[in-house]
Amino acid sequence: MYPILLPILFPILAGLCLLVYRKDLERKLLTGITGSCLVITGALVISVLALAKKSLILFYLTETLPIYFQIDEISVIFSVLTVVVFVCAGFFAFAYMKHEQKEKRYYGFYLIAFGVLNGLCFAGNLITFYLFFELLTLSSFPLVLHTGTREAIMAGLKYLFYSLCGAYASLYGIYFLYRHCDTLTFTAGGILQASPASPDGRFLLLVAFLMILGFGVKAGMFPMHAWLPTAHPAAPAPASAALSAVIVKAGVLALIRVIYYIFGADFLRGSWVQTAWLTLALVTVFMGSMLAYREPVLKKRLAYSTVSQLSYILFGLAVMDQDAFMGGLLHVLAHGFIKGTLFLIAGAIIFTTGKTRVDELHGIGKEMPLTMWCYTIVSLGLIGIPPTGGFVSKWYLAIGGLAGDIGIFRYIGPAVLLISALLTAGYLLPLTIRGFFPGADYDYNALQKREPARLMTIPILFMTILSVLIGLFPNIITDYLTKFVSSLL
Amino acid sequence: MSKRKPAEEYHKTFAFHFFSWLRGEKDPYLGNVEMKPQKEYEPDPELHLRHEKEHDAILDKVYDMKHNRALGLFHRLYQATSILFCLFLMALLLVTISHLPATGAAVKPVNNEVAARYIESGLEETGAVNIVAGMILDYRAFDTLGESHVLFVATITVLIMLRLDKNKKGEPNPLTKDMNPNDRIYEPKNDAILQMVASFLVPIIIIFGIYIILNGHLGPGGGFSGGAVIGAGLILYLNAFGFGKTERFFTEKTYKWICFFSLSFYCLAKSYSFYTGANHLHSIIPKGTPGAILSSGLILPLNIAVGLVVACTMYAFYAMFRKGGF
Amino acid sequence: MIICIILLPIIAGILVPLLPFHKRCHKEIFLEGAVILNSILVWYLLLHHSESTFLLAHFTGDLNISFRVDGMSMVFAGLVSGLWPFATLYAFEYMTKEKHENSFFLFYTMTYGVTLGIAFAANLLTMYFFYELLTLVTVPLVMHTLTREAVLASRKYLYYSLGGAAFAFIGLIMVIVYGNTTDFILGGVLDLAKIGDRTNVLLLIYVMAFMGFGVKAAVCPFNSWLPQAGVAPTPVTALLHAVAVVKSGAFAIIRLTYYSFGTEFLRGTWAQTTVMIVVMFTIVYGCSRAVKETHIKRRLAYSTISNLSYILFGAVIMTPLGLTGAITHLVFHAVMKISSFFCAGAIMHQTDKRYVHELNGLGYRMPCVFGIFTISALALMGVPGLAGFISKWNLAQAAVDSQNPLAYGGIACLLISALLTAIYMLSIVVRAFFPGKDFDDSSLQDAHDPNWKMLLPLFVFTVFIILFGIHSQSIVNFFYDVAAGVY
Amino acid sequence: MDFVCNFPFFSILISLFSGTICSILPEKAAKAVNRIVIAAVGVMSGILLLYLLGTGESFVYWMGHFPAPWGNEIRAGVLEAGMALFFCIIMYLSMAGGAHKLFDEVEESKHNLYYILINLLLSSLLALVYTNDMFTAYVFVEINTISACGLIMIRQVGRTIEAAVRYMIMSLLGSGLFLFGLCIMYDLTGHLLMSNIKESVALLIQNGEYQIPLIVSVTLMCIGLCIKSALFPFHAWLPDAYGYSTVSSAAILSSLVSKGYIFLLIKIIYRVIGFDIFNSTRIIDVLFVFGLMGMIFGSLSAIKENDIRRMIAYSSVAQIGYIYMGFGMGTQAGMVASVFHILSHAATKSLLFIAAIGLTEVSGGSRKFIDLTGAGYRNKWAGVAFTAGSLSMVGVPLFSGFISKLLFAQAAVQVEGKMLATLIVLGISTVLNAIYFMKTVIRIYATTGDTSYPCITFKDMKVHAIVLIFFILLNIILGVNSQPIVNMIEQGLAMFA
Amino acid sequence: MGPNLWINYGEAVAAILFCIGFTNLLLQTNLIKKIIGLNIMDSAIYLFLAEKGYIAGRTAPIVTDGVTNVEAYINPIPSGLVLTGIVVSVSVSALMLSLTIRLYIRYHSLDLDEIAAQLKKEGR
Repeated sequence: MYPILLPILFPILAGLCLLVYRKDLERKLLTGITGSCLVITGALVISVLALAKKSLILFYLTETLPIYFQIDEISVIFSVLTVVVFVCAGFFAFAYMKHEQKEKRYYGFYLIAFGVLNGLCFAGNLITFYLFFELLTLSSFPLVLHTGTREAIMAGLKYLFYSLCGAYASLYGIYFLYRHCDTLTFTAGGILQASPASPDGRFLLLVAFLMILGFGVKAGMFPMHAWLPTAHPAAPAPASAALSAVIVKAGVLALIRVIYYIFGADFLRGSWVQTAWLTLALVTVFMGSMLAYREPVLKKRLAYSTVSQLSYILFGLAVMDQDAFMGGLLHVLAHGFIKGTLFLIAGAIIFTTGKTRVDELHGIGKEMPLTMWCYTIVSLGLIGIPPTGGFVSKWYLAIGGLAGDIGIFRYIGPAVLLISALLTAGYLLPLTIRGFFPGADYDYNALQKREPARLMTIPILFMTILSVLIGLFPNIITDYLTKFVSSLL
Repeated sequence: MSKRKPAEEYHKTFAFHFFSWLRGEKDPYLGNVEMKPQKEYEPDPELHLRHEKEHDAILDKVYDMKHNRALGLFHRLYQATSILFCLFLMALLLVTISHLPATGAAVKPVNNEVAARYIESGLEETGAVNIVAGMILDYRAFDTLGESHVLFVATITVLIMLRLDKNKKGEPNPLTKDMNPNDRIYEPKNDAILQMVASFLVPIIIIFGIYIILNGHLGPGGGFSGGAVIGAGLILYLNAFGFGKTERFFTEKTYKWICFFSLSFYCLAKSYSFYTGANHLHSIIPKGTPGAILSSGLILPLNIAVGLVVACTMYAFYAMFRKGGF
Repeated sequence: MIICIILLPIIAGILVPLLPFHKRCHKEIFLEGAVILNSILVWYLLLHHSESTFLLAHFTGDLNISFRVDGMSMVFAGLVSGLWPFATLYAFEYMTKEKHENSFFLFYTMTYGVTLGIAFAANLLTMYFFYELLTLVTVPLVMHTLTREAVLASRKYLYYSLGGAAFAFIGLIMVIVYGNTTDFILGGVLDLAKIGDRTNVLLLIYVMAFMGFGVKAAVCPFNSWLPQAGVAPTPVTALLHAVAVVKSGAFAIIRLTYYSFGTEFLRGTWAQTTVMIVVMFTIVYGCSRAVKETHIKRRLAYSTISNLSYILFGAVIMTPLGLTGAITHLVFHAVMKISSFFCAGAIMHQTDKRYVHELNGLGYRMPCVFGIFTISALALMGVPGLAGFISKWNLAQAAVDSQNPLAYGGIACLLISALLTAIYMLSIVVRAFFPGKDFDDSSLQDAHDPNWKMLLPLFVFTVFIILFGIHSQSIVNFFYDVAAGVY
Repeated sequence: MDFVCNFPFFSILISLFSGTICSILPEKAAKAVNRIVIAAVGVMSGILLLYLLGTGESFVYWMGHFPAPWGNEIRAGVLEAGMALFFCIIMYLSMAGGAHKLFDEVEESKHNLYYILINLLLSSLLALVYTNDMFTAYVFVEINTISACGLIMIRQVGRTIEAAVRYMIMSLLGSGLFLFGLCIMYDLTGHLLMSNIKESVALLIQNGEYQIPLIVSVTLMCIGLCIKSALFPFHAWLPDAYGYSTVSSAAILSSLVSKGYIFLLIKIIYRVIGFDIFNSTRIIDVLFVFGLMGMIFGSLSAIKENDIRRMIAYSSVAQIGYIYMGFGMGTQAGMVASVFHILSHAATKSLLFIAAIGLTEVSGGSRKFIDLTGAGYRNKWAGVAFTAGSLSMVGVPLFSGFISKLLFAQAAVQVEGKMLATLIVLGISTVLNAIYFMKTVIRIYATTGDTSYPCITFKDMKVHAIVLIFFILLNIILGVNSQPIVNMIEQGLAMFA
Repeated sequence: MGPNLWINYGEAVAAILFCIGFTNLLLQTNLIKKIIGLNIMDSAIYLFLAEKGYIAGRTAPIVTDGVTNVEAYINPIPSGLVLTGIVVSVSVSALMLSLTIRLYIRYHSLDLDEIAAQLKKEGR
């Protein structure tokens, strides 16, 4: 009767059952159950997306606060990304998690997070969105601290508290928005009635900034980015992949929802908030790249990269221009697939070799050629070399940045993006170089093929292909999006 | 990010902390979130005891008069303020006095109808020639009743303080142990000159006292003064002849009964007169002829009673001070 | 009727040591019966109350002891009477490990009556009277274990409470002198004609009285008694120091602010600013102390301090909405905090562990308790869908609505506190469920969930936490009516 | 004139006379006489009170055959009779409650002397209450002082003697000042009877004559009585005197003797100087300030004390501060509050002293707090009584202390300039009271602790326990049924005018 | 200063004496000296009262020759007060002396401070 709830509730309930069930399951059974759950959920999501009736009021929290779901284009993009990454990473995990304890707990929370993410994508008003945003934090932090080492637990807590901090900052905004809007339902173009010049409006600008900061935490924006580089290396690789590819995107989704669906771009355009946001985004872009460039540990390097790349998206959002927004959305997908792949590859490397630092990985390309080829391809994508997805999204971002009505940032923005792309090359390609060209002193006799298990390579391969496909056929997506982007801006 | 500094020093710099935060390695607040076990609060049972002992020690120190300089200083300060206060009081009193009615003037508030009536009709209303005696024993007799009881209660307190009683088992009072043995020579020396003069003077003194008492309503004198004179005579006798002699006619019992009867008489007599006065009844006590010995109603008996009490009391005071008993 | 309700628990309490109970279960049945009976009576009264005031006795002048049922008392009495039977049930099981049961139940049951007395008090004097009485009957409970720590705690409790009452007393005097009556009338009883130009003095006195009653509600400079009082047996800490006693402090402040001084008089004055700053500070202070505290019950006590100030924050906004928010949090927090306290008590009762760092891995051994604890923790944090979110929402809406810039800051305090709540509550949960890689749980073999007497209250409270979180409209509407003076 | 009107005179006389009689009686008979006299006086005062409430008018009684300006007079109104009744009740209970301790602490052969002192003290108190003559008042003040000194020192240990000396010195300073003030007053007015002095004073004020001496005289009398009643800076003698004397003495001293002086001061204020004239001087401000300071410093000293009896004694200093604060307000309401506090404090303080003795007895005779740990379990009645007394002192409703606090606060609100100071100090003082009394209460219930001390049951100390119950009842009556008493006080003060 | 200071020299002396006595009673630590101070103080008051009663050129209030005219005698009331006062003072002195004796027997000192110090030592 409420089909829209199915992709949300099914994985959550499945995950809860896994958690509550006290006895240990046999590993095969466990992975079988989890895998089928993942697939079923994916199917459910797709079928729900195809549904005719796309909104549902579940019940009312208070008199005027409904729990409300609706599906629009943004939901589609994000839920597709979610499904792909979660299913891939999930299958990858079946191989990867062999060497971890308490798999059942991992899968349980993984499923819950999946469901919650679906809920987040389908959320139709700010309260529902906030509900799932909190739940997302709560269900994903066990993934981070799963390994149970002290660093992992600390990282998990750090993730938790940073996220909650952000969530509460935005809750502050929600309180005020509720008073100044009739409803909190997401409506393209915004629902705020106040003008930015009025006293209320000026305060609302402050509120908007707070919310940007708050949701920006999830998206790893500058002042509150520090949880990302801590959480990623500590989490198991599939969890990192999901985290970096999808969960941090929840922050992006949140910002899109709040800025474009509640405040409305017009409200913020040209205000100090936009300037500040742009500044922060660009600072983060540059800083993330620099830090990644200096970082020897592979997963941490990727984490910094995530910080940087996410702010590409935020930059695109902050420009408030159609092209830039489009670029941002494309980058959501491209970065999602690419970064997911990269983390999975890093996981595969750690799983097979046990090495974490880049400088230890001499000749890895000889040992795991398929994996490293994938690595090289997606790296190029992230750098923005055509014909990969990264190129298209960065193109749009740059175009938008240059065209946008953003004063001096019109020049600074693209410049920073370019420099950062250069740095991206600088931190991603050395592994390729080292891996394939280990140098003269590499002992070829000791070389042995160590290609990881199929459960690992297939998801990697799948996502690599996807990332390339986006670059090859961006029109499908842009066509799909153009109309509704113009309705937003 | 300066590499010029050695690592340890660099670790202390702000830059290091900033960059380590930037890298997400360290967090100023969250680093402490994971609880370290705190020290369990263990109430020390001895602690309180010790505190109280320390408290006592401090008190000891405080009350160590000779060595406590702060206390000495306080003392001096206290004295200085007291002297200032007294000087202030003196000045205040002098100013006050300078505003009081002039001494010796005939017209001033004091010389009002009250004094006038005492003088003008005192003789006929009380029958006493001595207006003062009439006043204190008739007009304002209640004061005098109280006054004699002041004396009585003072004797009682002196008795409490100084009387050395044996306890039930007949052991001497533990307080005697405190006494310096030399103080216990109660008996005076047999001083011939003293005895001689005393045997000559004591009767005269006592007779003089009796005279004063009996003439209280006629001239200067009265129960208190006469009693004091008799008491002086008794004390002289005691000093000359010692406790042994006086005990033959004056013991505690004597004292007790004399006091009892005198005071009872005083009380009852005055009660009668108060009662009749207040209820506007006629007092049956005759006033007599003014100027005669047997006159002025109750004044003479009262004077006698008071005189007895005072004489005994005076003697009792002396005996108590001297020996702690009769 | 009201008298009967107030006296019944007191008499039942006194009977406990006097009646010869052969078996423990007889005593349990007797007490539980008395408490449930009383609760039923209370609810009956609440549903069939009349407007009239019941006069018990005259003091000097026109001061009297009298009782009445109005909106606020319905809320408070309903809350207390709803929780008490469960808490008593819990106490039976908990007290099996403690000594001097009789004296415990004597005072514990008496407290019920006294708390109801506060709830039903019709005027300030009556409330003050029961307020002092409450202090007195609860001191033996704090002192119950008779350890040195308990003695110190109860001493502090007494000093603070009585001292606070002394200042509240001054407020009482002001109302007597400058008010038309001491009865509680929504909107205040002060007579502006009598006040004349003494507004500032009156405001000062209000602040003093606020702080005086605030002692029970653990407002900042006077809050240190509450964590210390955590030495008492858990039923006491849970019911009294999370609900009955501290809430009666908040209740008294609401009475003082809304029903005696009147919000018209106070709103927008420096007094409001002062108390609001104090309350905001307490909100943050309590939480940050809770974060640093490692003793579970003390940590919860600090959390209570902070949460009580939520209530007060709602109260000092001084609008009907604010009062609604305050009442909502008063009720919801009671359920949430009593639930988390009972969990802590269950942990202590079952394992004798009382520090956070000892809880590693217990979540798997006592899944029910820790599951419920997690839910109450999430509720306290204000996760949507649970009770805490609703009350915070109401408070924040009231603050936003009041157009008072300071209140905006107050919302920020609420959220900072929510974050800190997350830190101190979730770190317990994380420890319990994620003990770390090398954790050896062989030492926990004996630990297991407690029996039904302890679990039943927990489950009931959890149901209510979720119920309030999901469907709060009707009850919040009722609170709104109370705040608007409908009842 | 009704026969009842003789009762004030009778009560003074029989108590005075019984003192004389006791001097020849053996101990037991003296005790019986003492009790009978107190009871009889109490009954008479009660009847008188009823009579006066019936007539609603005070009366004067000639002591002798001469009317007002010439002869002595006593005067009885509602307040006087009520006070006398109350004094008798307290005295009877204190005597009964402390009787058993008397045997331990006083030499056996001096017991009858003790009863003499008590009788004379009673008579002097009655005389102070009833007197209408300033000089009579002075004489009986002296009796009061001396017998109080006797009560202190009858337990002949070093401390009590020293305390008695200090008490005497301060008292004598007080009497000296009082007498000097009295002499100046006499010089200005030419009268010694209160009503006549009042007329003259009114006349003097009207004519503007002798203003300075008048004020100085009033000041001296006030200071004298303040010193005697141990107002704050003059309280140095008090803790030792109350702390070490035998318990009946301490109870009587704290609750009655100082109250006698205070009552005399009230009489002087109303009957000699006139309430309005007194209030127009600055003396009330001084009294007010000293009262407030007494409230604070007395309590602070009590907090520091670790001896239960001395703590209670210091608390008296604070409570006397309350009373003077009430005077200092300069309003009728303040005065009513003060008078009520005299009653309430008397009832409470004697209760505390008697209860404290019950507690120390079961703690090996030690009065240190550390030994009193758990004493409340060993002697239940004393523990309960002490708790009740403490609660009353702290001002918990139901007990008398609450009402007096209420009255004080209500009175304070009517005085513009002094309101805030009063209220704040009242609050602080309550906090301080709470600190030291509750510390003690918690202490006596702290642990079951050291069982080496014996437990005492009701049977062992019947009289003591019954006395304590009566005291608690008295406190509760004052606390619950205060309205008639307050009315009575108001009526009595109205009769003074 | 009022007009009558020099006329009232007797009273002035009494006041000065009173203060001397007062100071002695307050400040002397020696008990005997204290008692002497007390007596000085009392005597000052008697002097004061005597001065009050005096009227220039009149005789003592003892009726001589049946003359009961106000003009003849001084005011009798102060004399009566003095009489009472003396008795009180005697009683008090006796009491104080007895206390002094008792203290001296016990502590062999007349210095109140020293006694206090000994007491504190003994008490604690």
